Amino acid sequence: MTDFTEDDIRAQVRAWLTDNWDPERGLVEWRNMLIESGWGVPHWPEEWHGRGLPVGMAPVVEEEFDKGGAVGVAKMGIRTLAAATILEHGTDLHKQRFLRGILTGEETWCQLFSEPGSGSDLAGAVTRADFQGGKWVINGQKVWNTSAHHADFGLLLARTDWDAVKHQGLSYFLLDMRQPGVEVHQLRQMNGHASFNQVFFTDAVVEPEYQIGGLGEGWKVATTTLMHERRGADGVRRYATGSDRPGRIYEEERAEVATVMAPYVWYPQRTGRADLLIERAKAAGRWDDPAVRQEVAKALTLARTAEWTARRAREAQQLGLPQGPEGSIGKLAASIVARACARAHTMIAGPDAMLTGEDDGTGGVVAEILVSTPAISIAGGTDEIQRNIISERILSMPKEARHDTDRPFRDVPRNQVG
Amino acid sequence: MTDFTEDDIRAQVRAWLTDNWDPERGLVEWRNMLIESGWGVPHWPEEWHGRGLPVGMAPVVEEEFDKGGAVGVAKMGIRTLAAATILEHGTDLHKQRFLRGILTGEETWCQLFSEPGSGSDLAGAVTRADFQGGKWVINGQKVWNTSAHHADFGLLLARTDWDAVKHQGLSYFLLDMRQPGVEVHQLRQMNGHASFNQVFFTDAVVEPEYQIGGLGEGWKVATTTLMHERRGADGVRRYATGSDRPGRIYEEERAEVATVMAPYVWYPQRTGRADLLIERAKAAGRWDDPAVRQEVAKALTLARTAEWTARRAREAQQLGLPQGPEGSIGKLAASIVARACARAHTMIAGPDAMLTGEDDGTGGVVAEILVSTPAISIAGGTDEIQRNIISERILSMPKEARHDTDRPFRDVPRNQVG
Amino acid sequence: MKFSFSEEQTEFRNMLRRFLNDRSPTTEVRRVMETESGYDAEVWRMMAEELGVAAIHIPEAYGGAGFGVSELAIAAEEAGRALLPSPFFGSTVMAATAIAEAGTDAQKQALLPGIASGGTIAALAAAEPGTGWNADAFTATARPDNGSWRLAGRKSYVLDGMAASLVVAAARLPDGGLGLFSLPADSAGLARRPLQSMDPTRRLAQMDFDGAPADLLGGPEAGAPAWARTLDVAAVCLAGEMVGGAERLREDALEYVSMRMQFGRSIASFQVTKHKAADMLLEVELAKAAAYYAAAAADDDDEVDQPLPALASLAKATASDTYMQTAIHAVQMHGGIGFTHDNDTQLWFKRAKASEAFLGTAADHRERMLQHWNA
Amino acid sequence: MKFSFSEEQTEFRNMLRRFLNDRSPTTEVRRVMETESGYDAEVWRMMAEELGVAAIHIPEAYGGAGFGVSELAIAAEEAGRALLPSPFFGSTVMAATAIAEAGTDAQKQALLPGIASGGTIAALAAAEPGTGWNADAFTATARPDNGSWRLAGRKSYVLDGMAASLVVAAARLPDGGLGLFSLPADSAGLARRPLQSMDPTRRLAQMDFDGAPADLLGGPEAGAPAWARTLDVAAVCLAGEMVGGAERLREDALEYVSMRMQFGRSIASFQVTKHKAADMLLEVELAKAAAYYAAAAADDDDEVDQPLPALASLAKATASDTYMQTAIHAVQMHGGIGFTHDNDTQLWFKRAKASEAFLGTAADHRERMLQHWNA
Repeated sequence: MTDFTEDDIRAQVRAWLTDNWDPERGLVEWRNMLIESGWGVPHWPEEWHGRGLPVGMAPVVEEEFDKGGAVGVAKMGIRTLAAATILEHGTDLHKQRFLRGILTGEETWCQLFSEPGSGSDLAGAVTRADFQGGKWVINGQKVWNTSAHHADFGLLLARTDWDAVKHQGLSYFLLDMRQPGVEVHQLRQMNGHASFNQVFFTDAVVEPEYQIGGLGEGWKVATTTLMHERRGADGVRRYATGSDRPGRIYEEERAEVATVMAPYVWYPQRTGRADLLIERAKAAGRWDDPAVRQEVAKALTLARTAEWTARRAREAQQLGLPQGPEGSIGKLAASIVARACARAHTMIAGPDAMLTGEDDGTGGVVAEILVSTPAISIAGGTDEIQRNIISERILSMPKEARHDTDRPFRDVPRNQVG
Repeated sequence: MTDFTEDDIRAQVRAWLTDNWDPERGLVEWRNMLIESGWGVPHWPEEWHGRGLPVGMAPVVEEEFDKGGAVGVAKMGIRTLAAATILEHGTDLHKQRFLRGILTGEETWCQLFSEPGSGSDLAGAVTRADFQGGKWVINGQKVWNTSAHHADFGLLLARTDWDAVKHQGLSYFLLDMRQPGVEVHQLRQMNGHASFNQVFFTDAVVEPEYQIGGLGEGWKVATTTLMHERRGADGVRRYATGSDRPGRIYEEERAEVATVMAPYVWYPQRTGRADLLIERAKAAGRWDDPAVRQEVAKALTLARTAEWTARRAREAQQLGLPQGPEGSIGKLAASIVARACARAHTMIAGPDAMLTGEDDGTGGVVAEILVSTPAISIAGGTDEIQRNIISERILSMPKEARHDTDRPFRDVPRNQVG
Repeated sequence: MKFSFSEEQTEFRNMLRRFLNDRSPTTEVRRVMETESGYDAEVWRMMAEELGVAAIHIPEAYGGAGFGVSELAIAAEEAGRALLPSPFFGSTVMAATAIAEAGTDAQKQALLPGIASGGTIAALAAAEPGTGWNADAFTATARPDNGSWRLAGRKSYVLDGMAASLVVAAARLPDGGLGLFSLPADSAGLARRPLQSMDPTRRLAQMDFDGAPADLLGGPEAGAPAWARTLDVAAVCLAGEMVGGAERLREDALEYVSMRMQFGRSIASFQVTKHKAADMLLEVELAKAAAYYAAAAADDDDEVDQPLPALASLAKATASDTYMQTAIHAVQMHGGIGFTHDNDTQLWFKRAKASEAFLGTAADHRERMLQHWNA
Repeated sequence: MKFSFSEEQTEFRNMLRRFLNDRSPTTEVRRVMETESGYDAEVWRMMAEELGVAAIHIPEAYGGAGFGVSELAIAAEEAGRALLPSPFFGSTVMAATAIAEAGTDAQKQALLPGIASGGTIAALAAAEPGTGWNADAFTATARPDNGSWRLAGRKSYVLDGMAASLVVAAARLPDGGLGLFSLPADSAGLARRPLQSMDPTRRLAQMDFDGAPADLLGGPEAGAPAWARTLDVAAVCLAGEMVGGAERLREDALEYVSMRMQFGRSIASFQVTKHKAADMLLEVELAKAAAYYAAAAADDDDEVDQPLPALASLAKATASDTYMQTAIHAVQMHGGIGFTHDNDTQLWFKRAKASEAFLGTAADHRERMLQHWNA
């Protein structure tokens, strides 16, 4: 199949779409057709719903879909991490059982890695999986699990060996969320949204065949998931809205988008919204205040320089040039941008910074900025973790001495969690 | 002697001064009289030039001296550290040989602790003292030695045992600086002044009787010196000028002051000179610039709050109240004040910030501020060391894990110094 | 000039702290902030009747305790530390000060004892939408009407405005001067509504005056200086409240990192955490020094080298910067959990955020500080 | 809009860096900065004749190489990295740009080839004492005199003003407009003296004009836009120079802490040092992005969403803040040794300090940025 040129592929997609695309089909019906044809995930193997095309062809196919407004397979949310992990490490049973439901969107997923006792230290998980009566019995607690409250399945990292050292005592499971031993609580944030959940396991069960990767190889499998998570971090925002065209399939897709995107609706605000500063300053009558102008200029400067830095990194990547440090500082820069914007917005708002909702003069947007920016320096790796990474990986400075990888995990000092 | 009341003491001092004080005496002649009478250091033991009065009486005596304009014993510079160290740890020989010369001012001292290879880590000294042919033979290099270029004697910390752990292999010596094996180079700073020296030892010699404290007890003795250094840190500025009265003794004292204070002439500048900001802003025509005013207000605020914090600490101490954290943050606060002032001065000076000497519009004062403020966050314990101290001693946070105190010093990784 | 607290002041502080630990722990704050009134009337009654908190600086002649701004600021500091939702700041600190500064003896006799007892809750309606507490920009007007006055205009950010039964309002006199007026909150021609406050522990209201009848406090010359002094006293007390909150945040964050392990070691053992904690201590101590100095100056400006407005604004500016910075650090030190609704850090974070703007931003106050500075 | 350098640009940069490593190491900088002229004439000759540095952006028609501001800024960046003392900035970046922007064809033919060859050193006398580069505040005047002009007034901070044989001066025309003039440096009526510069690697002069005869470059309308463009190009190149210096400081400080041990471990292993190094990297990368973007915009503003003055001022402001902050961190990371005259850090520190003020402070440029910003 790899002998086709890009033009051949485009022609084939167009032909197939001409024959098959119909916006009045049901979403699941259509996606099953995509799966049968292989056009939904053309870079996946032929035996698993794809066409075995090179990865570089997938955007080409997507472009042709976009041109005609054709809907693709379900791509948003944690399901992409599940698919990547299962494709790389799963058994045939896993692939058979899960891939189709992921692509049709009928089954949703969540990630069950972080724990209240660990946080930045994912490998410090203490949720336990004990093999009892021929099954894995899960007890413990996870946290920061986006979409867990409607997920059908979870990607679970749990400790199976307490005598092994930290990273070697973990195993990885595909867990059925719809069972009595699993309890999900939505976790409300200080900005009022609830993007995350806590998940409690009380003798929850995983059949042995739904362990993925070998016993004690959980961390290795998890790095696949995490690598895809990092790569996809930008993707979330790109798929932020469904098409507004008429048609049954679009309606169904919009409903899906609304569900998946719900946790992210405040993400624009947590960036600090540099884009609003000047218009807000003018509206508030503070655009002539030199002290305000200095703060606005500082915030705009940070926002723009961060953007240009990211574009430098992207262009270098596209040109195949060696990746410079500019590619690794975006996350940390985003924190600084957000804080500078929050400062400027506070100064601009003046007394209105005390208000929220309909009363803050912006329909609550500025108030939401002010209580959302603290998240950007924590979520997805704190500023401190970013600085560790930059100094160790980019600047080759010595790693922090470890006190938790040189002994059986049961002897590692750790938090007591209730 | 301790039964006298404060009023008795005052009367005694006044009577003695009435009988003896004469500004036309020579400085050394007068100080020898002070030593004989015990009024020069009334809180020192009677057998060592004092009167054995309680420490609290010393300021009372000093006040009476000040009222009549009477000159006291030599008190400035490193000699006070030498005196304190010798009084506490010295043998009778040490006291006999050195205390009088310290008090008359005829012999000056320097401190020989810091080394190019250690810096903040004083106990990491690698200057060696080897016992050869009945003498201690010194080889190595010291740095940051104020006044070493005119000192007669040095307080030397050197390593005598390389198999002991770090702090236990050091010994302390009273070294004659006027010998062939000692070479002193003045060290010029970025602000053009030369407040410090480097001292090189090549087979310099100390007779065994001039070791102070036991073998391997150098660090213990050094902590006495350091404690007095910390206590006296403010003292330097109080004695910054001699009296401008006429009289032979004042002339001689002024010459002494000029020599001892020479390393400190730029110290006011390194504080950032908050006191000059408003007058400078007015003179430069920038007092109406709102952005300048914000920076000036920030600098003034920091300077004043640091001052009030220090006064809170002093008042609590005077009242015998438990010392709060306000007593430990002054050094770090001074750094922040100085940097804020440097920022404001730069903004005020505008293009004149590029100039120095006669051309900067302030006779070089602002230029000297701008190239002196970096010293305040380094000298006398870097900001980083201050934050370690505050977090560990005041906030009781865990100490940094040590990698240098658990093995023979010869096995501790350290800098190679040429 | 004193740089320490007297034994009596320390005892007063300790008593308040014990009371608030006991009666207004964070669980209570969370319960109360969801109620309509936004404060616990019983706690307020006890604070007023048993601890005398509503009466601290009101002169004894008018039913008060006759203490100074220093004692008032101590109460504010403890209230800020506990995040106490109560009419203390709106009624005692702001409205009572305005009345005490502007009113005639008869007016003070009529109005202050009720406030001092805690039975009357008063609110000061001065700030206006967008322009805030800048008196030069006040546009609400007062016109004489048969020996009395009638007020017109909109006031906003009125602290404890919904809880109040007595309103003190600032309005422009026909000659352009500033008048302070009193009127019952249920007067005809006065409409009020609650504002949606970012900080649910401190309630704000908007008030619309449309010919509401009101009494002029003192004479036409009394308003401007009374307002200036009221703003100073309020700024000093707000500085106290903010340093109280900042210190609490600092202590709680330190306790959290000291308890938590990560990578097999205490989070408090990471050098970056230690240095952040040291910086937080430094900043809070500096802000405290300013707040205490300004409070002492408000009581006795003889030995002070700067006028009260300069010191009050200095204290407000530095305390609000410090409070916000401490809150940002505190959330960060807690990690993800610090961003949740259930973690208490967010409560103080929102108070810090709202306090940045309350009575004017730090930049506003730095400018005001310099305008009054003795160079 | 390009966000990367072409192979040719990278090769040009590498060639310059090799040359400067070889011919202008810090030992040479220290030697040269103590000399009267303040630069090494032989090094400058080689840079001009062999590397074409004096001619980079001068059009080929006038003896130049015809490259753009991007290439000019690359040279500035490498010069800043090496702390090269040379007339490059004063003569090629500033004076040549002014002539190229304002001059008639004949004037450009007469003046630019000499600058491009490196044989003529020119200086731009525009800034005035105290008010600096703000053209609205220029007070020096030009009066017509027999078909020519005579200049009067004081100019200051003239970069390479003592080394120059050719002076370009900005002066106010009788109608209040701005004129740019050229005259030989040894003209009667022009007195100059060296200023004591904080940064001994970059020499400044004061120039007093007292009826000095001068040629008006272009017509009376040419001066204002030419000055504006010159200031933009100079700001862009200064931003380049500053990020070059900041990156060098950052790298040297990192190398220093990586080599040094304290308390039995590498200083680079302390978390606080690591995080400071990460922040320094971040800041320098952001400033570089601004400098590069502004340089690209100076060559081709078609795909840029902001006008050049906004971007040039943004780049100058952020680069000068970053350079100073990096210098402060670099001294601190060296500890006491970083404060000594013998340690090289101080050389860059002084350049950073002087660059904060050169062409206007960061605050001035932030204000200018917003005045030109497309919102």
